[in-house]
Amino acid sequence: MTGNGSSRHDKYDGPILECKNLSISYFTRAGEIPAVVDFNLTLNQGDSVGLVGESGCGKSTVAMAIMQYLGNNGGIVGGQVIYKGRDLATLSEEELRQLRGNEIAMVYQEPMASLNPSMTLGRQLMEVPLYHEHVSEAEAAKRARKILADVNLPDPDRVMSSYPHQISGGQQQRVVIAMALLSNPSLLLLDEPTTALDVTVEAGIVELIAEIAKKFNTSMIYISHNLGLILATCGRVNVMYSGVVVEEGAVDVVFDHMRHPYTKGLFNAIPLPSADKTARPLVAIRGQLPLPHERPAGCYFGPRCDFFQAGRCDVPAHGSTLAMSSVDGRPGHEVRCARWSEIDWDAHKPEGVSGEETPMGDEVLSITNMRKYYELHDNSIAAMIKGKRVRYVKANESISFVAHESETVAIVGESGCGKSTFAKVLMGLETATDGEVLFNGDDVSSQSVQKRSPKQVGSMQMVFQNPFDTLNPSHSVGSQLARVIKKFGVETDKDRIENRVMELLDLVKLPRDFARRRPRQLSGGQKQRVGIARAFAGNPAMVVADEPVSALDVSVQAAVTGLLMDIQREFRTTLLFISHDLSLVRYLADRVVVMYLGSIMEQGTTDEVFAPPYHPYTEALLSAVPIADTSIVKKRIILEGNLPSVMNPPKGCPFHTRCPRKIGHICETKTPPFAEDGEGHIISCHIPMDELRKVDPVIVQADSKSDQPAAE
Amino acid sequence: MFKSLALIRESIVGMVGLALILFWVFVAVFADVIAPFPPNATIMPMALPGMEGPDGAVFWLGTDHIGRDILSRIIHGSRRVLIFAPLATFCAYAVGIPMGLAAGYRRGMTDDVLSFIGNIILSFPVLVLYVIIIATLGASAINILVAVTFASAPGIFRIVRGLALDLRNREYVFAAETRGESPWRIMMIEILPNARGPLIVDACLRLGYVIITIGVLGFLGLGLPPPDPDWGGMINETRSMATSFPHMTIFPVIAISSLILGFNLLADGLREVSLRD
Amino acid sequence: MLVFIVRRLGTMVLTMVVVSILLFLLLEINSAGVAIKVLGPYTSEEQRNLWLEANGYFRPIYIRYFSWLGNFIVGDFGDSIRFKVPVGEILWPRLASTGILGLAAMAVVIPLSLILGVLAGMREGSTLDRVISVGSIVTTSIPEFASAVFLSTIFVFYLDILPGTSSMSDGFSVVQLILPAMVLILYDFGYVTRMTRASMAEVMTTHYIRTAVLKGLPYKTVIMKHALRNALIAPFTVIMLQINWLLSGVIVVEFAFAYKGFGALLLEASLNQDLFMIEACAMVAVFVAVITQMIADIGYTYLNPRIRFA
Amino acid sequence: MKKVLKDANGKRIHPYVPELCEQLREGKVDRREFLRTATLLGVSAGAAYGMAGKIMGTEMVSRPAEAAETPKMGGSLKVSMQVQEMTDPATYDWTQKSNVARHMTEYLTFTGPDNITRPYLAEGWEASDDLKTWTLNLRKGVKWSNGDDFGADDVVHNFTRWLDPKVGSSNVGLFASMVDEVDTGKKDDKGNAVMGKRMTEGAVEKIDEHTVRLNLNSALLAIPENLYNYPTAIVHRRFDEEGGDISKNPVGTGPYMLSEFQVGEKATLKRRPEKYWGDAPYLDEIRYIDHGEDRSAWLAALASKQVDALFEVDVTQIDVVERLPHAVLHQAVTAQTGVARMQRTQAPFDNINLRRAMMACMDHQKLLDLAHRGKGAPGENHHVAQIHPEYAKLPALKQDYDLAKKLLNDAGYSNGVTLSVNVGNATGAWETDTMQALKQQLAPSGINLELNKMPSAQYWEVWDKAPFSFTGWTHRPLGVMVLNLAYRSGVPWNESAYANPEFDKALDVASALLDVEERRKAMAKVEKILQDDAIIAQPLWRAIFTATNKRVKGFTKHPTNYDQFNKVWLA
Repeated sequence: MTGNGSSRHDKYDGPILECKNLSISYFTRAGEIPAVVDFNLTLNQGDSVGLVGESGCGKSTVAMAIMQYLGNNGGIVGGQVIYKGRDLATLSEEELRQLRGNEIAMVYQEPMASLNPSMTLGRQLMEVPLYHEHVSEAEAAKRARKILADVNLPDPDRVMSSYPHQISGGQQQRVVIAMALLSNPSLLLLDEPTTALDVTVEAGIVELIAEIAKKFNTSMIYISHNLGLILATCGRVNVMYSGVVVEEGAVDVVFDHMRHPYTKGLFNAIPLPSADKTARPLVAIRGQLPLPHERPAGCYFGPRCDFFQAGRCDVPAHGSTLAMSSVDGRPGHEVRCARWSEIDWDAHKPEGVSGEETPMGDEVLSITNMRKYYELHDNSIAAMIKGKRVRYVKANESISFVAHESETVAIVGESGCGKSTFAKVLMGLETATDGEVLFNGDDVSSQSVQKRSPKQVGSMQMVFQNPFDTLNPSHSVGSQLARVIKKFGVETDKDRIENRVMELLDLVKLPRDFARRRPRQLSGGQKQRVGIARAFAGNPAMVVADEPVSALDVSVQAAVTGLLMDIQREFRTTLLFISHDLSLVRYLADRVVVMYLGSIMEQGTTDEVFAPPYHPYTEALLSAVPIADTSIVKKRIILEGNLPSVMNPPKGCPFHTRCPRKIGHICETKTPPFAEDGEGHIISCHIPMDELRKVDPVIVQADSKSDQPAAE
Repeated sequence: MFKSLALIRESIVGMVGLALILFWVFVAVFADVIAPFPPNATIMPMALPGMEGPDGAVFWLGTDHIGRDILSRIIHGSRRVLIFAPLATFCAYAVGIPMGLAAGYRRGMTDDVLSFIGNIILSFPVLVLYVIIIATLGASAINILVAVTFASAPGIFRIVRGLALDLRNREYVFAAETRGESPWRIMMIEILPNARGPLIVDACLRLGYVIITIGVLGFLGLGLPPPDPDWGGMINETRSMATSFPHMTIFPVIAISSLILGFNLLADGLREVSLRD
Repeated sequence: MLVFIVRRLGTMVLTMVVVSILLFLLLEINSAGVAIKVLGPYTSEEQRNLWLEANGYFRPIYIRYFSWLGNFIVGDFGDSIRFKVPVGEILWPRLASTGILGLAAMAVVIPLSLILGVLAGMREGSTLDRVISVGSIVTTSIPEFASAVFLSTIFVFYLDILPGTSSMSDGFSVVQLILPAMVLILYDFGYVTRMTRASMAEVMTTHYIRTAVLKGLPYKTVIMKHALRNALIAPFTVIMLQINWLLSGVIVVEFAFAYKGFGALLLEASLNQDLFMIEACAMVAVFVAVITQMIADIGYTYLNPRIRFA
Repeated sequence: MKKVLKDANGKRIHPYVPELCEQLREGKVDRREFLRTATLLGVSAGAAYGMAGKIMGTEMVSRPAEAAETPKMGGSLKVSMQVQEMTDPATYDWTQKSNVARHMTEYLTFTGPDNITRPYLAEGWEASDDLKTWTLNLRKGVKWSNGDDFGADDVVHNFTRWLDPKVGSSNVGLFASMVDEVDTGKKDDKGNAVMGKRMTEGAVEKIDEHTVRLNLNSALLAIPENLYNYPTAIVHRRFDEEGGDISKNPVGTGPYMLSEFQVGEKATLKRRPEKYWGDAPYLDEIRYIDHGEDRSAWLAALASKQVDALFEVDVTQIDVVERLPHAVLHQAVTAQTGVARMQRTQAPFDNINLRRAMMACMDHQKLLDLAHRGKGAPGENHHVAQIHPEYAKLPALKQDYDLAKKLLNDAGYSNGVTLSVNVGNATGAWETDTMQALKQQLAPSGINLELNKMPSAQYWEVWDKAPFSFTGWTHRPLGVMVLNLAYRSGVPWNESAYANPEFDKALDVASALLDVEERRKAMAKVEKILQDDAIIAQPLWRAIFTATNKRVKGFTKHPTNYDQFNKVWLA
């Protein structure tokens, strides 16, 4: 890692990277589409800058422009990218090649896709020194092995000879990071490096990146949509909106004293620990992100801004938009707003989607010892010889909990925890292997959906995760809603069905003429609203929402979440909210069920679960969630190892392979008991409850900070 | 479907293909009006292109060995090919789509059995299959239809199965399942319409192959029964004279190649625009 | 891997058995028809019955099937009706001839179409790409029978530089191979080219190619080491399956150029109702197809580590 | 008591011969007919040519053409023709098979391209007056290729095996008058006795080592012609004992011997080194090369000089041949034809008005011009060709659509009718072309002819069962031969299921008449009955073609596509 690599760093002491008035456009059949406008950035040695913004704001484009890799139809139309004093646009292809991967390296969003599937990882790593420093094969292999150890990958030799698909997603991302670090670059670009990963894995990667920054003194640009991650990794932040930076500055300054209404809006929309669904509800940003060629003149955020003033905000002052202006007294804090100095943030109390707390009603759902095993037929010869052709996959093991009318129960867990199987059993797409699922008093555990009455089916419906997938692109919104109404026997008459469709659209606050639209004419949030309307078409007693907002942008998330809760409140519906996002769960759930590898680890009211005593897994999960609040201090717990396969789960406690608090042999052999801490708060762990109670809370408000993150 | 057809304007290649096809469709529709002679009338053997017939009418592309006007035969032949190829392709789809949907959506035994059957048929080289079918059953129009259906359906089955395997995991399918829709409805209403893009491209390519196949069968003397003009048959009937009277062979060859080219280009254009958006 | 191959072999055997049953039912269920075909239409009922009895056709159908299958497995396909010699004597040399023709065609098609496909797919949308794409569409749009007629008219009758038939009656002759191979190449290369192009173009847009470029690898290395290997997986399968298509094309080409190969044999056997020859040819054709499919599958698995190590 | 006539060599002459001479003198028969009939009755070709010469006052040369050039010895003649299996000459069903064998195994007689049958392995023959007893005098000094002498035993053995049902020879039909129908002692499924054909006791008699007598059950004029029919090549007396496969164990009396044989690919015949009983042939080698079934490929082989001669050239290809600078086209006038025959037993063809309506639409000359490029002769719907000696000219047929419509109306098809005819193209694509031309001629009357084209093998499966088919018939030297084969009640090849006692009687009369003029009169009646019953629409008589390289000399196209290369040489 030393050698000629670091000597390179010493020669130059100006800024590593400067972007000056950078404008990037894509050229399509529809004409020029400006992706990024007037982008400025200065990055000094060892600095780490975050680029944050919602999808389509142009943050990845900036990274690609720095790499001078914009594809056939993209190009820099104005400004410069200057790396160590050299304008990258003037470099030849060969000079660029020598920079790429050597001095400027990049880590990508999807590690699996970023690695060549048909080449061993060792070879892919070795290519970097082989082509940049022309070292021998043996030397290249040596360096590759060393860097793998540096990124905390166990057994580097095995990784070297593996193909990408043979290692887990987290390990893949470590390899990609290792590859980027191999040549000891001066500049590291990280483009959403953890978005595709589970939250506990993400925590490990984030920690690794922070370590690297310290260890190699590498300058970093960290791109993310997640404000919490930026806080955890960066010194400075650029908030982007629709192709422009709207606010920039040191992270804690911007997070604590934001001046741009958009930045403010973002923070109001995310479920920080301080948010509360009744007292301090989330506030959505109204409207939608404008398409690049439909941006308004002046402030691009203008039409969505509560402080918009005609004649001031819609007058272009700098190109087609506004200029950046420095916030007084805070050097380096700049904001692109015409009225930043006039806004009185204390006086501004945005209307959140709130409502009164509704009392819980009767038990709607009661699950006792539900189990779902899948038979797996092993057709291998060995299995045939042994006669063990059928194996069982325990997708759900001893699930027991209840849900009441008007209650929100959250089911939390990472991938493979059995949430989806559980939902399928509830909906009747699978039948339970064992146990009881009482819904409105009827045992539906072995009743497939075909055997349920339309009323039964209609009274338990689902909201799905992926807005692009939730509606059938071939049919109009209206016809899809009408079908549900007809199917559940809510209405039979044609006109009344149509009426009901309109009512549903009203319910989810969509214009009535959306009935005639096709799904592709709708934005993601609008599609999710239709999805919610569809779930509520049969006046359900219970709605299962499977990650309903996780694929949406932050500002839209708040609106959809609010809507869902509103409707729930109105109809006193039971909401089963499946999510991996603990912040959101904390915000809206009444009760929480934490699952891991098909089993329930912990359940209780939200307050119980988020406070000690914790199950060790809950504790790690809480620690892993990035929180965009400078006043929060978290305990750092990084889980080791990979998530075990569901096909081959560990014996005893499913969590023992990764548990930082494992107490010994018993964890590996015996299934832990359900220990109760107060009524309904159940923890499945061998550690005595008294021990668990002694654990400190994971998340604490630092005393030095004000408890209102946005106030000044 | 209409969206991609409208988008075809964006692709030059696709537009050329569409133009070629529309040209032949036009010719086929108005064959009675534009053909100068009845297609089977034996008038004047071996006339060269441009020669005048007995009543002063011109054989623009000449006549064949038994005196039929080549141009009129090509014009009327377009009818046959444009009725037969799409009909045969349609039959193949009518068989392949339900099978593919059932296999891809239901999976399990249904899939195993259908896939096995499909693989067996697919393991026959296509023309071998045709030749055996036609030689065993005889070369009637209906048998060619049966042969094309039989030979093409497994290919369509595979594509539809693949698409259904993918589409069945979409949440709207899941949504339909959770409201207790019948499998049949899910396959036909929820899955099939969303598979149409790739299927339209495939249909264009397949039409090209079917036209070639019908041509090859005609060439091998196993084609549609005479005397109604069939392009492949025309080539077969006259190719022994191609060296002395190239006009008898070259014009049908141009006709069949241009139509196949049309379908291939259209398929390419459709794929191009569908990838773009 | 071994398990995979064994399982594929099992499927193959099962396929062959089902095909054999179908063929047997299709062609031999009517034993009176068999006698007519073997002895000719001019024979008397008495002669046919004598023959049927002598050849065990009065046994129950399943016994007939199993004895037929048994003979088949040991390579006894019966005697050709048309040639009056054991089918194998005709079939194997013909299959070898077709193998030579197919190899000759493939020896050109594979390198040509891979190179053109890679060149086109490497820079999608470039002029070179457009020329190659349109060119390959045009050549695949000209049916083999059409190009056979024209190539022979030009090279045999007008230019008189190539032999008009390829019967190889005086021993193997490369010159006689040119025309039939040319027709096959002309039709087939376009298809493989387009497949390769599509595969290459797709690979070029993948993130790992972006990774390779941004790793600072020379363009040549990106193409040769990263893109090609992945881009050639799909064409490999296509080429193996193309052998199935080739067999179809071979029928036309062998018929048109009097090439003494398997395709012409099969066609003539069908046209002449040479029953046992049809059965043997069909079984061999399916066998070849199934074998190539198996090789394609195994090769695909080998080329694709994602499946190899799954 | 008739006087026994003898010729100059003391050989018995058939009593009809002097009368024949008289008719020639009076101009009632022409030279060709005289030669043909005289040779048929046992007069040697030389003697017959001599008689005719004397009568007509001109010296006749039996071998015309190219006499000016001196033949060259040696060389290899390459012929494009399908090389099919050729195990047993008695079971040959394709001319191609016999062509490979023809220069190796020989026939008792020899019919030249001029349609005249000459002595060959039989030096001469005598027929009894009632045409029921035929005495064959075999040539002496002929040696088999294995060194044995050729003799009566060989001939007797051949007849015996031809007529043995186990051999499966089509000669059983040819020599039906030497066969009895017997009970085989077996029962079929329904319990009826299975009848079989067995050679009549004493039908073949060995008189001495070189004389064989045939004793027929009924009169048969065409015995010598039949003995040159392609499945009647004479094999060695131990043929069956020695394997019964001529391609594996070639033994013959001919000048050439099979040296290489690959079925479906090629066959090579090499000249035998031993002295041949006849004139020594010129060629060292004859090579047959199989170019499949595609005639375009055959021609391509000739064009690129891969072969010197072709089996046959399609009528559509004659222009191509003419364009080839090194090729020459050969034509033969034949009685090859095709008939669109209808089965009177099956509706709607049981309606004679319908059948006649169809005939009324035909313009035979135009059909010939369109479908066969005018090469050949117009048909007359009675299957007797102008080149047959017994041909009687009937009043010309006229196209008459008014009549056709009237007949159709009478038949109950005033609104027209659609008929479907099977076409197998067994003798070439001209069959389809002819039916397409016929379709055009039928259309104005309201008859819509549909063509049901099928592969020839399939066609032969139904050829004698289908109600309406177009069947190609090959050349036969006598008109009565084909009428006896195809139109007599109950004969196996009666594809039209024609059964008319009046016709049978008239045909009996004609078949037993030796007097050409008498026979021609009798034939007029036969032809008329056939024409009036309208069971066959016979569009045309075909000329057939082949092409050779110009260096092939002494070649004449035989009307039955028989290859006769004994006098062929290469320049």
